[in-house]
Amino acid sequence: SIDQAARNHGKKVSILLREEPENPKCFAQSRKDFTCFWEEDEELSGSLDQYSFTYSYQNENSSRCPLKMLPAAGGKRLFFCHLNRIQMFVQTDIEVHREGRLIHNRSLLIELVFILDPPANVTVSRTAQPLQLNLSWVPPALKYMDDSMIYEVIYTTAGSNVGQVEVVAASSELILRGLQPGQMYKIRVRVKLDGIRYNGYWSAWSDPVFMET
Amino acid sequence: SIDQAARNHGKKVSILLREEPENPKCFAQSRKDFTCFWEEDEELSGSLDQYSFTYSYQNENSSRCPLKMLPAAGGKRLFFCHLNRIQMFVQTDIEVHREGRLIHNRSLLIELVFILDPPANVTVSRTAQPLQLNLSWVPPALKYMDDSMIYEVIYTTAGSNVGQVEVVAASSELILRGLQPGQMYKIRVRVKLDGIRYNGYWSAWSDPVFMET
Amino acid sequence: SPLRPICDLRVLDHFIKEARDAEVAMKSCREGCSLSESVSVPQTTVDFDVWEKKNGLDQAHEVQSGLWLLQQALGLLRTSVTNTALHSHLDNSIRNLLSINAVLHSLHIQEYTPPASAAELEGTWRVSSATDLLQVHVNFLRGKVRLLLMDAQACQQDVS
Repeated sequence: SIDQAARNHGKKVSILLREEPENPKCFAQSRKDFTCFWEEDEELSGSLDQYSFTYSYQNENSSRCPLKMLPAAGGKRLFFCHLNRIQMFVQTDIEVHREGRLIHNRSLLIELVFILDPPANVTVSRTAQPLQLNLSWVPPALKYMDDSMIYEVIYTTAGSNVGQVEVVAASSELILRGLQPGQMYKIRVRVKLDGIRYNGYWSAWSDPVFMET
Repeated sequence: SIDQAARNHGKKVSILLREEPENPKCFAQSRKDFTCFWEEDEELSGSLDQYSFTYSYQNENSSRCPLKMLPAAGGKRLFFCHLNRIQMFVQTDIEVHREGRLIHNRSLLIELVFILDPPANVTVSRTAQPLQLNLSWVPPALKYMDDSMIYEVIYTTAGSNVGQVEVVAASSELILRGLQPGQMYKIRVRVKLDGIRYNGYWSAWSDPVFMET
Repeated sequence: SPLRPICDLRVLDHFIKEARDAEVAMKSCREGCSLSESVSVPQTTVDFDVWEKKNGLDQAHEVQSGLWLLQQALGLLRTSVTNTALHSHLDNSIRNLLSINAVLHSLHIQEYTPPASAAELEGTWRVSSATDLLQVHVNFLRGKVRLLLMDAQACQQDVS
């Protein structure tokens, strides 16, 4: 749904604000969808028409990307550029100017800055063995990339703050073993590209699922 | 250590003498290290300069590999050729001549004739559960190939001749379950490439470790 | 014996990792690691819409000519570099390119006849630094080569 897409987009922006020191912060969501943004204090920022965002792929002329401005929490503003025509496996050079003065510049490879949607339909069920749970999920649908995804599963018991973590590669299921009896487990999954062809940031955590042992 | 390397090399030669009917017998130990050899009766064999070992990769001219001769048990001699420059996924054609007469010829793919060193640092420890043991080991150091290794674990009790065998893929640990109480177990591990990308022979068994249940 | 099709993409992933190791080694190399003259290299860039509209033969041809260019370029770099640590990376990279050709061959992708000179190839450009060359090498393997192998007909029925 559009709501879900907007919520996922918002989460990705938060992840980058937390994880990425460089500016502009950029992420790809799919093969056709690349977003860059940066944050400014409302009081120090200018009007939209003062800024220009240009990008160029190796051996190409530079193009301009139209900007949008959105208010953000804590007296901040976010400036966004969204590209539909994207080139991967080639260096992309980005420059942001304000009134002719270069304020940000960055070179990156788009296929290395993916943030995926979190895994969907996380499902937990009991197994024939008592202290085991069967976990499965649906990977984000991305052509050419499903064999490059790795997952992190975190599971915690109700009272505890510390979770146990398992990493899973190239599979979308896991058996959790050696659990404690009579406990309510809370389980969440996140996904990332594996770093060989594609790379990026860990997705947001999936909505949690619960199961008692 | 060099001693260890020489011992491992010797074991690989024994494995091939037992397992490989074709001649010359050949094995890769790493991506840069390929050895072929054959055995002759001391009495029937000639001097080193009578023999020539040539190899060629697809679409390349053939090259000569210098030979070494070593005495072996039972009145035998071993003739060795060692290559540092190897080419994988391409057919390698090998010919051995003695005084101009072809005595052996063989075509192979180098990536399919690996023999690895046995797993190292095999470690066994007790688990929280009574009749289980925790086993772990260090895979042979071959960069980017550890996800293609499979292991065989054999464990026997002191009095018994028959061992139980478990096969482990792409993991270097195993929990042995359903053991008998109050027994001394002897545990050994060996390794082989899984046959998907790379293949070969089972390694020698690791040195045994012992643990009482 | 009939050649077995090599469909496990981890073969290529392994070469990609080694290509990246070579790139890293080059970046930290201080002496005896420069390229003596500029060399032709393939375009690495992939626009998926454009790539998907090409037919399989054109895709294969683009990959094979790119691999050939990289072989020539890395061969030249090998002769102009004197740093021994880099020699071993470059030898390995060149061998891996030959192995990739062998993988393509195993997938029944038509044999490639190299042109008399790189100038005959379309869509090439030139790099003059060793670091740029090794970056192109990695990006080419990660991008076009991987996409071609992924779609190989010979591997489509392979549901084992």
